[in-house]
Parts: sequence; structure tokens; C-alpha cells
Amino acid sequence: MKNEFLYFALRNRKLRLGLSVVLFFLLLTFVGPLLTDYDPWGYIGAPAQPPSAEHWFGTTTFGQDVFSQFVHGLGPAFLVGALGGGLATLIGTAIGFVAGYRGGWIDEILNMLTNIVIVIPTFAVLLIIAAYLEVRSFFIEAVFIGCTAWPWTARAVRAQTLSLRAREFVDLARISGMRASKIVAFEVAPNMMSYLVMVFILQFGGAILNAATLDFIGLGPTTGISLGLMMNYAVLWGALQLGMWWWFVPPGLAIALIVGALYITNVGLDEVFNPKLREK
Amino acid sequence: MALKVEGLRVYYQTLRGDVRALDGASFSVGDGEIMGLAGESGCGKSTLGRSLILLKPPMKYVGGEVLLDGDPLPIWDRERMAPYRYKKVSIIPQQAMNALNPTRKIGRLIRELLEARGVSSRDLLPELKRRLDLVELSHEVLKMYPIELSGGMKQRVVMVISTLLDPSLLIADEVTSALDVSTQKRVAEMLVGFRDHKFVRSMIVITHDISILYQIADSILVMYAGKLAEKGPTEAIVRRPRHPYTQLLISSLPEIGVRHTERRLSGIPGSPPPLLEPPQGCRFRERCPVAFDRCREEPPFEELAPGHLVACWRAHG
Amino acid sequence: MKRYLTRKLAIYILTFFLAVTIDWVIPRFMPGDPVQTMLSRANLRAEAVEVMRGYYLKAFGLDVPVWRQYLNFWVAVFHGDLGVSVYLFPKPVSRVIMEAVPYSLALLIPATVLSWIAGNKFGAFAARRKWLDNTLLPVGYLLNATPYMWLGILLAWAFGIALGWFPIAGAYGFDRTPSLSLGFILDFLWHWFLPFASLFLVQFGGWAIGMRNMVIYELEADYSQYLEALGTPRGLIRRYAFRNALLPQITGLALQLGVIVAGSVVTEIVFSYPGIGYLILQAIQNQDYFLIQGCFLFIIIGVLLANLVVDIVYIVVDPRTRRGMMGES
Amino acid sequence: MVELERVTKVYRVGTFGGRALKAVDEVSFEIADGEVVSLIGESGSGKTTIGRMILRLIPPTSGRILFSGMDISTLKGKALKDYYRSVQGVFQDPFSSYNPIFKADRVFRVVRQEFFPNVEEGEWGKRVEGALRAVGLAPGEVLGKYPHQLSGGQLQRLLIARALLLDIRFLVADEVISMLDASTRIDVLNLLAELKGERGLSILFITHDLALGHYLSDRAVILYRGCVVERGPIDRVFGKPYHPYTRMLLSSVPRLDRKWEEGKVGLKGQQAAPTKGCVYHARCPFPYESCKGERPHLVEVEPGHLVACHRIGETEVGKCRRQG
Repeated sequence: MKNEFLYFALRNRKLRLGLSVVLFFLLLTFVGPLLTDYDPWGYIGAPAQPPSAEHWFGTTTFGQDVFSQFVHGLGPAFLVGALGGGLATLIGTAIGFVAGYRGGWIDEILNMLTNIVIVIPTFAVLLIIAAYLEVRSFFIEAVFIGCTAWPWTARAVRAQTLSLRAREFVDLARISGMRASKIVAFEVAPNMMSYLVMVFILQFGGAILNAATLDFIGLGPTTGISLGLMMNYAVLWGALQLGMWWWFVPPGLAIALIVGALYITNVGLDEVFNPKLREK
Repeated sequence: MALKVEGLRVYYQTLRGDVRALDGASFSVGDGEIMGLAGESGCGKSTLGRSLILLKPPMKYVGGEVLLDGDPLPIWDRERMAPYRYKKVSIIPQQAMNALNPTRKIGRLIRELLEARGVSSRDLLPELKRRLDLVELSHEVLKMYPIELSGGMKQRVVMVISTLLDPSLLIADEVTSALDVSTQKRVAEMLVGFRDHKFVRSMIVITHDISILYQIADSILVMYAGKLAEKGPTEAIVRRPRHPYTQLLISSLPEIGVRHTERRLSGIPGSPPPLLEPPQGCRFRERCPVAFDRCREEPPFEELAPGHLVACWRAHG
Repeated sequence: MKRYLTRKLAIYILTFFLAVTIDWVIPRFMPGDPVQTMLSRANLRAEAVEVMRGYYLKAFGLDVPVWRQYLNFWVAVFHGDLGVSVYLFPKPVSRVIMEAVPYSLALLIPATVLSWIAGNKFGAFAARRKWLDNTLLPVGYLLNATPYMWLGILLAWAFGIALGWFPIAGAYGFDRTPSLSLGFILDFLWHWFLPFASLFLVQFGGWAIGMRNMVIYELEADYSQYLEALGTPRGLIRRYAFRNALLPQITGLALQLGVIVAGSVVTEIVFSYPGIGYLILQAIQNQDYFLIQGCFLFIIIGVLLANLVVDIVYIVVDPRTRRGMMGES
Repeated sequence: MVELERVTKVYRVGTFGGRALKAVDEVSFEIADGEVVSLIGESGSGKTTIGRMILRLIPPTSGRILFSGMDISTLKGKALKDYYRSVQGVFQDPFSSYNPIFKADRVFRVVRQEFFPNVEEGEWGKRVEGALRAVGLAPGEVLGKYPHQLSGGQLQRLLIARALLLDIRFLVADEVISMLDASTRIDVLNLLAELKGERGLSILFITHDLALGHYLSDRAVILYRGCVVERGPIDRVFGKPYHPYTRMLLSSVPRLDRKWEEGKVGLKGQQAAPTKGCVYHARCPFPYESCKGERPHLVEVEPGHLVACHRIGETEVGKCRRQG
């Protein structure tokens, strides 16, 4: 089983492509800051310079090094993705398991809650909370994103739990005297591991996009640098009008590539996990 | 001969290689004949049925010929086969309960299907209604969505749709399997009725249940592990089977009136060989109580008595 | 169908209730003294400070019990009284928002509806067509992964600055005043095009991919196989598959509404397009809290209404809901 | 051993539990020590629901299920576990009975973990091998394999072996062979018969197949729409059926020794679920007016043979038989 999975995983083009792109950026996150001595906020060079050997991605209107900002902005993106996406996956999975396995009125209530959070535009809630918070950190941003992004996951996990629960091996576990929590943990959840991995990947990408949006309208963390914030400054300080493409292209492109690669990875994983979808 | 199949080979493509699900089938079905196709799961009976109408990946045509009413059927060519489908060959699929588009009313579905095949639905309407009566469905179903019908009703709708153009050959794939005994009997009788009313000229009824075939089929073809084991008139197959597999299979079936305390039946030990790399010679050899040296060679599927064919060295010897 | 709709309505009403409550709770229970913080942080003109303080005290009603404050808030909401904008003092928040709404809708509705239609058509067309499918997948996923603002920035830069074909700020030229003249309409459309295109493109990718996957799934379904076995021409089978695949796409539209709204907010910001999104940026930069709260409520109400519209469309399109055959939402 | 007293199960269907569906309607019967009882019915008869209630997978809406005189609905904690030591089940779909991502022999480990945590490894291994041999499996062929590497028949035997590890006294066998191939079916049936003979096991054999029921069991209970319409010793119920439903079932079974008679079994009238009157009256070939209004009670027509039909007890019985 395991070897078969690995075999298909290594052979899958989409998975290989997606993972390489994500790994490349992850590597850059760690190595990048070592490649540059510039302080991302420091006014270290001539303003508005196009890319050069000295400033690989050029400089901002204020003479800040774009490359330095860029590599320092990658970390927070991954951090918010992992933390926010992870939290959303966790909450969604927990609610989905409980609602799907317990059923009855607990399910009714959790379902109602899920439906409410689904229709509330997440962005608007983040907007109002962030606006009133005087000090904001990456951590808080990630927590808020995680707390609002879980509903679709809860819904999907609930549906899967419902269908697994109706399988006879769950009945068999019950007449073995296993407790409900044990059945969920050892019979139901292991069957959904592949699915949960994919959910996490999607939530990861979603959290990065969400965070970039918040950062862009100026509701991101109050300290530090991020890719969304770079775009915010680029637009605010006339990078467009001045044609300073080197300022706004890298952060957006990085987000699009990372999130896009995550999506492609997901499709690849889906093909590996579901033999039906494998390329013929 | 309505249908003549000669050396048909259809494999399944998998990553591990070709599964030889149907490995050389030669038989014929006469005019007005209902041929039962029996065998255990994985013996290739559904592959045979499906390949006669819609052969598509992962199924792979390897060889053989099919003649229907004397004309060759281009079953290996998905496109060229299209004109023959429905008008010449039709099928009642195994998943008949899910075979109807859920968002179309049944009347409209039938109309669109017929128009797409260049048949006037208006002309056929009276006949359609007559056939609905025959399967004990009210004409109201035409105004309903599939979800409003029970599983059994949907299946009968599919039975009517599939035979509406009076095809030469009808393939009924496990039509009675999921049904309760009382419904099973009616549906089986309806199939016979379709033949008697000349809605279809001949029919292949695929099932794992030989006792159903005994009730409705004129002849029975028994398959084992991708090969034909025995074919003959129903009475001969049930009363005087010649292939050891058929013999063991029939003697393992419990009948009403048989109690284990009085007559202990027994099954067939072992399991069918893997079709990825099937053994040489007779494929039943491993499980056969009367196997001998010669069974290492493949036994021919030959006539023993008129219309009774067997692939077994013992029967021929 | 009645039950289906009642259930949905109950959820929307609950949601609205919850949203208004959030809107009331957050400024009150965030750390610190809200009135003082707001007044000190807002860049107010001197004469405004007193008016504002009086208003805050009345609005927050800090001298009455909490439940009374909450009730008063509801009364105010129903009177459309959302406070006074600080940044556009002394305009009431509701009027500021109403002036911005038409611009937002002019962007959002066409971009969403058209991208949904075009994306679905294209996705269905590309499914099972090897070459198109192989291009659609990567491009679609990349588009879908693109942050709305970035695509906006790129389009603005490429077509606005580098090529100079389109303006990149405002809804119409500075020298014009809104009227129904042909000149104004053309000018409006000229300004409208780039933000529209950027909203359209990102969504388009998502719909196209979703549809492609759904159509493939429907083509594998038993009813498609049956039709194929009966020699039905591919056209009809695809038509059925498309139509059935549309149903989950409609539900998907409802689920995406929040994301789409967020996307339009940042797109408006990029193009300085005077809708709600641009207003939000102004409100944040000027710390105009009443305006932020007003925008919040407005977005929620808008999304709830849009959800209701989608539900009704779903009922019209899916016969099963009409016949009361839907067990669950 | 097991006794059902007016057991009823009502399902709430629809989003808010709007409609009620009576799956099992005041069913009473008992299974004696060392007895095999066949619970026979078509789909929707409630036969599986009864099995699940006995296994306490779902609670009855009303009525009691007694095991050795004890109401099983009161069992909790240790008492419930002890119940499962004596009462076990095997289900219809062998492939769905195993968690596909684990090896098949995990079912044994779960039993050890839950019931015999103190038995040491070596001793447990011996017990497992013993149980496997008892069900006719070679340990080497099945241990350490994934479910998809084994056949349906092997998987069902493994489950029976699992039950044997617990020294059970009562087994609920719910359609255990309906998904197996004909050539392996009979062996599983024979195995159940042996367990009854050698270990004195009581078995509730739930099936839709009358021939299988007849082959194995001592008594039969015929269910229709959640109601017992006839029950009694197997040779009486099959040899001299009274209820028109039982007779219709028997005449519809495809047999290899004779062809179907030209009886007209209508398909209409199957849908409507009557709320009062005889559950079968819409399909009954000879209904009385009273069949619509009043539900017939089970009446003993001969020792141990009970039938719920208004025609019973009247001289019409004989006539009704001849016509059917």
C-alpha cells in the first residue's frame, strides 16, 4: 500500500511540479535573508532604481531594497498559511467529526452554526475586528483567519463522516465495545487522512490569500513586512504611475505561484489517492 | 442466427498489465432465443455483455468478430458503432436505478433521446404508453422526475426505454439481482414478455443466479475465469451439466426443501485464478476434482450434443 | 420547497441578527475607552469634536444599562441611522454608503454574473478536449490563485501606464459630472473596463476549473453511460452533463460571495474606484469607525440578499427542490 | 435466550423529523438456546433493523429486548461489554466490514484490546489460530493480509472467527452470504450449522432468501412491512404456509426443480404504506372488508405456528389455500 502510494506520488507530474514550486519558495524563505544584508525597512540606496546587480529587485520610492523586503515577506506568508490554514482545518475537522458522528440535535445545532458562518462574508468580519484592534500581529491575523475559514471544511468532513459511519466496520467497532471517541480517532479519522491533507493544503492557500487581502487594505499586522503590505505601499506610493514594475510584480507573483502550486499539488494528490482519477 | 460471436477477446487495461477478462468467446444466439449468461463475479460475463454495445477504456478490444443478423458489428470502433446502438443492440444496464438523468422529466428525456436518434417521438407515443401498461406503470410517470419514482419503477422505465426501438439484441445485465423475490419474478416474466411481443428478437440475460435463468432462459452459457465453460439448452445445463464447474456450481445451490441436516451441500473449494496472468490450459484445473494431465492443455469449446458445447477434456474424452 | 426556503430564511435572519450584534459588541468591548480612543485618534476639526462627543454619548448611551444600549442600537439600525462619518463630516454614514453602492454594484454584478456564465461555458467546453484541457488546468489554477489586487495592479500597469489605453483611477474623468449623456457613459465605461476585467478574470479561472471537474464527473455518471450505450450523440450527453453540473456551481456561487466581495474591495482600491471598497480604505486611513461599521453591515446585508437570490435561482433551476424532494440543504 | 417483546422502531424522516416511518411494528418472538431462527423478509420489512436493535446499535422506540431475562436497553459500561462477550454480529457486506486501510486481522487485535487486555501475546496468538481453524481458515493464508487481498467468503469467516474468540452464545447473522459467490455461499452456511451443532450457538439468521433460511434454521419468522405475518417451525411454515404473503413468497422463489406457475403477482399497491388494517391487504389476492380496518393478531393455527390473517380461524382457510 505505502509503496504503491509513493510510486504514484513520484510519478505524478502535477504533484512534482506543485511541490517543487512550493519547496523553492520555502527554501527562499530561509536562504533569502542570508543573501541580502539590507534591512527591509532601511533607506539604503537611491530611490526608484530598477533591478541591478546591487539591488536584485530594484528599490522603492524611498530607496528601500525590494529583494530584502520580498524575502522577508515570504516567511509571514508561510506562517499565516500554516497557522491559519492549520487552525481552520482543525476546527472544521473537529466540528465535522462531532456533527457527523453524533448526529441528532448536536448535528442540527452545529449544522446551523456552520451555515451561518458560511453566509457571513469572512472578509467583512475580519475587517471590523482588525479595524478596532490597535496592535495586530501575524499570530492574531492567522488566528482570526483560522476562526472564520473553517465552515466548508466542517461541511465536507461531516458529510464524509456520515458516510463512513454508515459503513459496517464502524458497527463492528461498536459491538466490540469501543467508545465513540475511540471509534472516531481510530476507525473514522484514519480513513480520511488523505482527504484531510488535501483540505489543509487548500486552507493553507486560502489563508495566504486572505492575509494578503487584509494586509493590502492596511489591516495586516502593525509591525513587520509582508507581501500584501508591499503591494499596499507600491500602490499608495505611486509605483504604478511611475512604472516601477519591480516593486509590485514580485510579491503578487510569489503569492500566485505559491497558492497556484498548492492547488496543483492538491490535484496531483487527489489523483494519487483516487485511482479513478489517475492519468490513463 | 441473430448473433454470432467468434473468438472475442476483450481485456482491461490496468497499470499492472492487461486483465484478461474475456479471453476468446465463440457462441451464437438464435432468433427469438433468450440466452442466459451465468458465472461468478469477475468471470467476465458483464465484460462480454458490455463489449457488445459500448466498448471503451479501460476495456480494450483485442480480437474477434461479432455478427448481428449477418452484418459485422464494428464493436472496436466507438464512433462507428454508434448507429447500431439502441436500434440494433440495446442494453438494460446493471445500474438501472441511476440510469435516468435526474433533472429531466421522464417523458421529456425519452422525447429528447428519440429525437437525437432521428426517431419521431410523436409517432412512438402510443406504443410507449402501451408498453408502460405492460410493465404496470401509469402514464403519469412521463410527467415525473426520476426522483419521484421508486427504484423498481425506475428500472421498469429503463426496460421500456431500452426496448422502444425494437432492437435485434437486448442485453439485460443483472436486471433482477437487487430485487425482492416477488418483484424479481414479475420483472423476469416481463423480459420474456418483451421477447414474446417481439419487442426484441433475442436477448442475453446476464446474472449470477442460475435458478432465475432456469425460469426464463432457452439456453444457458456458463463462464469461468474469462472463458466459456459450457453452453446448452437450459434443461440440459441444469439437469445434465457436463462441465465439472457447472456440476459443482449447481449442486452447491440450496433449494427450498433441502435442509442441512438431511442433505449437506458443499461449495467449490479454492478461488478463481487471477486474470492478470492466468494459468495455461484449463482455468478450472486447480479447483477441479477430476483434473488430469491433459488439462494442462487448453480444452476446446466443442459440441457434445446438438447445441450443447463444453470446454472440458473429460467430457470430450 | 417551502421548507427549504424557510430553513434558508431562518439562517439568514439569524445571521443578520448575529452580524448586527457583532457590529454592536466590537466597538464596545474592545480593550480601552472607545469614545476617548476614537476622538483622540480621529483627525477632527475642532468644531466637529464637540458634535462628535455628543453623538457618541448618545449613540453609545453609556449612561443606560447594557441591554438598553443594545436595544437602542437595533432601533437605530432600523431607522437607517448608522452615525455620522468623521472623514466626510457631517455626512451621515448611510448617505455616504448609498452614494458609493451604485459604483460597487456596477462592477460586482456584471463581473460576477458574466464570469460565472463564461467560466462555466468554457470549462464545460474544455472538459475532455485534450489540448484545451491541458491549457485550462494550469492557467485556471494560476488565475484562481492570483490575488485580486495583484491582477488589478498588473492590468493597470500594462494597459493603463505602459500602453496608456485606459485610465487607472476614478469612475469617470475629473472634468465630467454624472449625467445620462453618451459622452459620460462612454467615459464611464472606459474607466470601468479595467477593474471589471480584473475582477472577471480571477473569478473566470475558478468557475472554469470547477465546471470542468463537475462535467467530467457527470460524464462518468451512470445516466451518461446509459445514454452513450443507447448511441445518443455526444451533444445531448454533454448538454445534460452541463446542465446537471450547473447545480453545484450555483451553490458554489453562494459560497464564493464573501470572497468575491473581498476581491472587489481590493480591486476598487487599486483603481481608486469610488465604491464601498475605496470607501473602506478611506475609512481605515482616516480611522472613521462609524463608516467602517456601516460598511460592515452593508456588506453583510448585501451578501445575504445575494444568497437569497441564488437560492431562488436554484429552486427555479433544480426541479427536485420544487417537488419537495430535498432532504437537506 | 433472546426474547423480543412488542418491539417497535419508528424512524423520523425529513429535515426536522417531520414524518414518521414505522420500520418495526410491535414485533415479538424468541430464540431459544441452541436454536437457529430465520428472520425472513423483503427489503423494507424491518429485518435488518431488528438485528441492529438486538446488537444495540440502535435503540427501539418501544418494547423490550431481553437477553437471558435481562432488558438489554438498561446495559451500560461493563454490563454492556459483557453483553457483547455473549452476543455478536456478522454483517452483509464483508468488504465494508473491514476498515480498508488496515490489515484484516486487526479485528482480532481490537477484540483483544477491548476484551482481553490481560491475555499475553503468545497465548492470544494460539487462540486466534484456534478460532481460524474452527472456521476452516489456514492462519498462514489470511493473517497479515489486507481485506482486498482476501475473498468475500474468507472475510466473512474471519468475522465469525472473531466472534468465536469471545465465546459467544448468540450470533446475529445479517444477510451474511448474500454478497458471496454461489460456490462459496454454502460453505459459510455449513459453518454456521456446525457452530450451532458443536457449540450450541443460537443464531438469528436474517435473510431475504427463503431457500437459505430453509436450509439452515429450526424456525422461521416472516416479516412484512415491520409486522410478523407468520412464524413457526421451519417445515410447517414452508410446508404448510397460511399467510397469503408467505405463499406468494414461496411461489415466487426461482427454483431449479420446477418452473414458476402462471400466478399473477401485481406490482401495484406496493408503494402505499397502510397505517391501519392488515399491512398486506393492498396486495392480498383475497382481502376482506375487515382487512382494511383492523389489523389481524397472530393466531396459533397449530402448535407453535402463528399466523396474522383475518382468514385464519374461518373455514375459508382451506379454500384460500387452494386458490393461492
